[in-house]
Amino acid sequence: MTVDSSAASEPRRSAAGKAGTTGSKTGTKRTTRTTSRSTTRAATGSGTRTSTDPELVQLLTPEGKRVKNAEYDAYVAGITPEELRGLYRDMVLTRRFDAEATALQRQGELGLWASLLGQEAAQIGSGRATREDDYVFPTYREHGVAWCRGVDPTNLLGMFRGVNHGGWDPNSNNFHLYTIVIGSQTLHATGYAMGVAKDGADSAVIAYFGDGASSQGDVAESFTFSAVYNAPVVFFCQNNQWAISEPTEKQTRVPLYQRAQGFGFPGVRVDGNDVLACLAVTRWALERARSGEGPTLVEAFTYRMGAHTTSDDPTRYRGDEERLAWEAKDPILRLRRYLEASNHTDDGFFAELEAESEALGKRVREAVRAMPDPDKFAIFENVYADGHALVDEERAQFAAYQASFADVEGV
Amino acid sequence: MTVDSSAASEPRRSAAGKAGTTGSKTGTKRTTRTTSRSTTRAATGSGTRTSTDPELVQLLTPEGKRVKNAEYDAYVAGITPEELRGLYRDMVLTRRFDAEATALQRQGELGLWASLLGQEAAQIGSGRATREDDYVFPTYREHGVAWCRGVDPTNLLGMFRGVNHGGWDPNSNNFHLYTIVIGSQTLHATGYAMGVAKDGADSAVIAYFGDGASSQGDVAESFTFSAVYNAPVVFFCQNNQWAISEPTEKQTRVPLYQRAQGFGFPGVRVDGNDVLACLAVTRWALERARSGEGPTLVEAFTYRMGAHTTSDDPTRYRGDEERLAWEAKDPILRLRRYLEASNHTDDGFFAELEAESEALGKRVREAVRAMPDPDKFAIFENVYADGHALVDEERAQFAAYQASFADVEGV
Amino acid sequence: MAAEKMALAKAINESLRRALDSDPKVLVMGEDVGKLGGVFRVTDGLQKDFGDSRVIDTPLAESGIVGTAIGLALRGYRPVVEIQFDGFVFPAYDQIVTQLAKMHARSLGKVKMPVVVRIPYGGGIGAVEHHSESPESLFAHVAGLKVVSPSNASDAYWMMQQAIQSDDPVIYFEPKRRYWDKGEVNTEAIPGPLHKARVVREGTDLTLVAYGPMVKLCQEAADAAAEEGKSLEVLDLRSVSPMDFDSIQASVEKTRRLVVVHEAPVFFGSGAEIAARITERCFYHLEAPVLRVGGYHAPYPPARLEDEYLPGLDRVLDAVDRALAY
Amino acid sequence: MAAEKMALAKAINESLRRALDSDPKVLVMGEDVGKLGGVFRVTDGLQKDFGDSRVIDTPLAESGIVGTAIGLALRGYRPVVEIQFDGFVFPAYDQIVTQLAKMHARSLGKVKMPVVVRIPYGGGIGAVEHHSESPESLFAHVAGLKVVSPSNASDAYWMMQQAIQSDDPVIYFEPKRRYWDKGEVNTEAIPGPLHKARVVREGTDLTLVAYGPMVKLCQEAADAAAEEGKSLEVLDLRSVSPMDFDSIQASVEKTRRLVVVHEAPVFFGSGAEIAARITERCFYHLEAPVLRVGGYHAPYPPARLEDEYLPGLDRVLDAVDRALAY
Ligand SMILES: Cc1ncc(C[n+]2csc(CCOP(=O)(O)OP(=O)(O)O)c2C)c(N)n1
Ligand SMILES: Cc1ncc(C[n+]2csc(CCOP(=O)(O)OP(=O)(O)O)c2C)c(N)n1
Ligand SMILES: [Mg+2]
Ligand SMILES: [Mg+2]
Repeated sequence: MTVDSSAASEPRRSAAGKAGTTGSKTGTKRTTRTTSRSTTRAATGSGTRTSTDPELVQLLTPEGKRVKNAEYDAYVAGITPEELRGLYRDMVLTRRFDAEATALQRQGELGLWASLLGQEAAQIGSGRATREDDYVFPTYREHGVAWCRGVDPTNLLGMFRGVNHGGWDPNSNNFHLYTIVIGSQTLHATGYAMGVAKDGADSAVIAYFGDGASSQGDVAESFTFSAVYNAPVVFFCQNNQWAISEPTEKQTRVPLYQRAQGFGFPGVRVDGNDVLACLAVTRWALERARSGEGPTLVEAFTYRMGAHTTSDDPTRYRGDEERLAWEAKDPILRLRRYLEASNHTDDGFFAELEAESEALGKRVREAVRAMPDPDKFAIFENVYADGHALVDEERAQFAAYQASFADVEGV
Repeated sequence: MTVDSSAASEPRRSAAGKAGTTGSKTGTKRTTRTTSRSTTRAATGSGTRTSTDPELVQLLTPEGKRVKNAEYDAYVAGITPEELRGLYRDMVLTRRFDAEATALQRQGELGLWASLLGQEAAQIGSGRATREDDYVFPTYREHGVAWCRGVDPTNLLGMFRGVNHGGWDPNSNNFHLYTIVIGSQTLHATGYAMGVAKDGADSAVIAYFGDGASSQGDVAESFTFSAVYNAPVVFFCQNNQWAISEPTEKQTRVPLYQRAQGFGFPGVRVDGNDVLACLAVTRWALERARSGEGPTLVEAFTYRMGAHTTSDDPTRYRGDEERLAWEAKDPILRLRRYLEASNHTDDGFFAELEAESEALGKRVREAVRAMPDPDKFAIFENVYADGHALVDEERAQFAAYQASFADVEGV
Repeated sequence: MAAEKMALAKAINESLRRALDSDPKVLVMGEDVGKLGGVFRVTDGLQKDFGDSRVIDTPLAESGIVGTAIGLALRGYRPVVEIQFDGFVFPAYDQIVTQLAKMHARSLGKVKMPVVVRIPYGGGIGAVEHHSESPESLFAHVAGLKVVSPSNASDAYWMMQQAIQSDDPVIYFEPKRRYWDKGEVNTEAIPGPLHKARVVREGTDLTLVAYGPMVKLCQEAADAAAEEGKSLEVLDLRSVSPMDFDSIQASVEKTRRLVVVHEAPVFFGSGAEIAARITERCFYHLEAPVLRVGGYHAPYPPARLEDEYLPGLDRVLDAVDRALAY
Repeated sequence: MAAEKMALAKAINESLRRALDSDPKVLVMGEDVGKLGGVFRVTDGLQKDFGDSRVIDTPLAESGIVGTAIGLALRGYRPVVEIQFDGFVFPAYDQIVTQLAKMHARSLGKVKMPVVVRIPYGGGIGAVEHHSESPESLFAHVAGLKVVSPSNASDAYWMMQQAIQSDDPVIYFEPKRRYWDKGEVNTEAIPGPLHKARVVREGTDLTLVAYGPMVKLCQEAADAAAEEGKSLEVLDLRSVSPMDFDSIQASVEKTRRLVVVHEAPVFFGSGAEIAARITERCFYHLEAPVLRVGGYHAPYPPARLEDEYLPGLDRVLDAVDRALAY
């Protein structure tokens, strides 16, 4: 039994292939619809958020009932039970990995961890929509997307352990390094997408960011550049309701997906706890990018179930009720209910997954504990690609200084 | 006969007073309308600008015919012939001042000049909509707005002559210094407006910026802040079709006024060469701000008739036809036709204005030529409000160094 | 309760509280400064007591935070803005150096910019990237800004009071790894002017100059050196711009040797300016070149390497020995 | 046509043309660089010849320009971006110091950032605010960036070739007031490595160090001093990061006196780093402290005052006299 993420990559490719064959021009109509209601809101002039959420794309209800959606059903029409089980497995293993990392932080093995708990559907659904040649620009919380891209999860832990600032080769899996400074990567994604277009390739690019990030000037500039150059990029905003202690109302007074329209491309809100809907909507958006229709904004409406990071104490700024309400919409439970009701699974599947889960946890634990501290001289490595006289000088001084201790110890 | 701008300030106050009494809630409906059509455009996914302009608010046709507008007529309903003549006078004198400054640059009296030629209606219309207690944040081209605010036009010339970086007290006329770095002032305006709201005042703030500036992250952030805090600010974008050599398509693929909606406040496009429409729409927007309805974006659709600045050579990037087409929509000619058709003027008015114009030109010429170079020690003045030891030290060294020449000369 | 022992972070909290209390124009703004009380709890309880129109959770946009603070200052407010971590100040850098720093001069003195920018800075807390930088040079080079950094609770309290009272923009660098260090704070007696250095410890053989987090290290180094019979004078600079060169000069004229210690990279760091100026002022007094101990010309490394990157006791003592060997 | 006399701006234009021609991955991006050919005509004719997908007029957003250039570099392109004037680089500062500079190290060398950021800089052209600044210190302090500035047409040509070929981000400061100065450019012979200083004029009594626009001034100063019988050596640094300290040291060991000249403010400027390091390296050789001539700690003044603010012949000679008087 394999417990690395590459085992999960099969459904991704085949599914994406199918999506590519379905129509892609339906977006035009939808945007019109979703934004027309926003207009009313926008024009009220009120700074407060109303409690009713605007319509979002949902294919699975919280109870696990499959609901029809005329516009997006096509994007998951051919999905097989095996693929559905694959999505379930991805979410379960991702959550398990995440829990393990949180535990490792508590044990002092990691300095920090940013949990994705609650956001599995948004990440697995969108991640599985990507094609191998697509390029992903994550924030610092996209462990589920990394999983879909085949990045070994233990690689994600290096920066949180403090042994590096990013432990994987972005080009091996077309999964860029985590970006901590909020919003910056949306411009990198846009530039990358401009390059894709220049190359005449039909790959797409997807940039992840948060509700908080939506306020950064860089994100707006990436909207402008991508629209002006019609770059094949999908902006995937996980609105998990919180930016550390700040609720989304501190960033915007209208639903975030509406932001796109004023830049000249469509925005859509999807139920971020519905993995099927996330898969469908992201496939649609990526398809638009591929076929030359330019950027799209997808707002995945979800919830950060845990703390912002292990350093955070959410009890200081939010109540339990909110969390409880969202627990009822749990992404994993929802798909499980659907799978069970559809008889797509049996007890063996769940038992095997549980074992796989345990094995993954164990592998992660062992890998982290075995992760060595970097060599001291790593400080001076890779500062430049072509070298720099001062770095050489300082490295030499450092070596001499280190050697002076060796001398002392040698005495 | 006075030739300073304060003489023109009377119509402003009285007119604004009237506007304040008309209804202010009509904006909601309009935005809905203007943005719903934008949606269609936005969703086409095309990166190219269509040649048909979206509907804009117009009260005077290029031929000077007054056309009805159900939503905005109310804002200029009570306007008197005298006030109309005032607007005309403002535009003529502003254009004259501007031409004089351009000439002075050619003569070497100024290092640079940024001409407003063609944008008189946008500036006078919006400027005259402001109330004395409102606060204005200009770019570097708002000579017409400065005029409306009562800033002595000769004060504007200091920075273009190179004797200072801003020659007026912003608080004397609630007219901030020119801001050269594109877009920055929109945040200052937003912060100022947040302060107005905190103070419980019913003043409003207006921030000017260009079509090019709309791409800057700071402008987007000012939209976010103003929306979230519901700040009483009007964003007045003069879309003069060009950002130096770049046409507006290089900044956006949909009309700029639509940008606002995604941030949760209304945007409207007004004929920027129609002074009456600019007055009405800006009054409406300022009224919204005053009455707690938050920010508004006004896009004044106009044209930069001249070069970007005296350093620029527009023949390198645009043809004459475009200019000729816009000349037919000249803001001054348009109002003159209307005034004449309405019998609001006689030959005496024009003759007197011509004389006033001449006198203004003369005064500006003389003032500039008499403008002394700053004292050398001005370098060290006002770097800090509370002083700084290093500045004191360098000033003293500079003084000693200067004195050493005096010694030599003294010998 | 004139004098009380409190942690450095708490001293800043108390100082902000006092400012909010005594001047209705003082505002506190930033990400998570309100309900959460800041990720380091420096603004803990302030929103509860002064309301959310005085203690303001802002959108997540640093340029917007500083840009709107400028506008609020133009309206007569005195905003104290927080940048959550050192590495996140750069989105606001344009507004700080182009607008905040220059507005007073641009207006020929007509408008004032009483804005304090609080930046928790420096390393030593085992954090991830962008959470441990020391960018003070990048602000000190810019005319129009004042740059200060307290090293202890009392200074943290009083320098904040003075920064808020200043009509100039002050970049207030908080030594985050010292947030929990306790010290006596006398809330009634102003210790002295904001930009004056303080002799922390007298000595005769060599002067150690530092500010912020490195002052404590230099004190420890002086202790260690004393055991070897070397008498080090320790100067807490407190202010990076303006810099109290007179006090450094006075010390160096006595000790004739100078070592500067800061976390920021040495190349184009504060040590360069100090070395250049003090060498000019004390050319005939110096028995050794001014030596600098600081970060390397490399991005701040991952946490497991920061002890190698940061100046530590041994590196300071090594520089002391080298200076004394001349 | 191996060697040809051309203006410095034209030399950059030719160099960009050659790069665009020889490497399809090279792009030119910026505001007005396309149809207009740049406000200084440095990119004149390039869009016409290489098309608007190679020579790209961008939206007016500096952070976006650098941020998308980073993305293009990740895709394998080699963007040369223009910042229209020195004072407008700050909106891009975050992307430059936080992303562009650090991406190579962050990825443990897996991705390269071959991006050139062209910045016309410095004063002396009678411009309005923000058009005359010299912010090189603010980039040199940041590890991961290389910072260069040519002083003449030949260097402008070749250093641009080398900057584009470099796999590291290079901040390429163009001395805008020298754009129209003509010089011989041999397009076939590389004069030497990008980061090596060049002795412009040999001398024995004192070394003048400069780069970019101030090299010419230092040559004039050396001429004037020669008439008074003083022999000055003039060194063109060419590169601010890395800095060729070896060449400075070699010169100072000979002349024993050093004056550094730059337009940027002295406080925390290049001169500080040079003074600190050379004093350390040449402590027993120096007969006088390293003196610095540069801008004052004040915003760049209005044009009518810039001659007082900028280092001029007299101020350089005054410093030379002071150094020689020790
Ligand atoms: C420019 C910048 N400012 C501040 C921070 C500190 N910070 C880290 S995460 C975060 C909140 C981000 O919220 P959001 O974008 O909603 O993403 P989420 O953490 O909810 O996934 C903040 C303020 C940062 N990383 N970068
Ligand atoms: C941040 C910044 N980048 C570049 C410039 C150089 N610049 C001055 S004006 C201008 C064009 C501005 O166009 P727009 O906003 O449309 O205003 P307009 O000049 O047309 O009134 C540019 C690029 C600048 N002043 N600031
Ligand atoms: Mg969030
Ligand atoms: Mg324009």
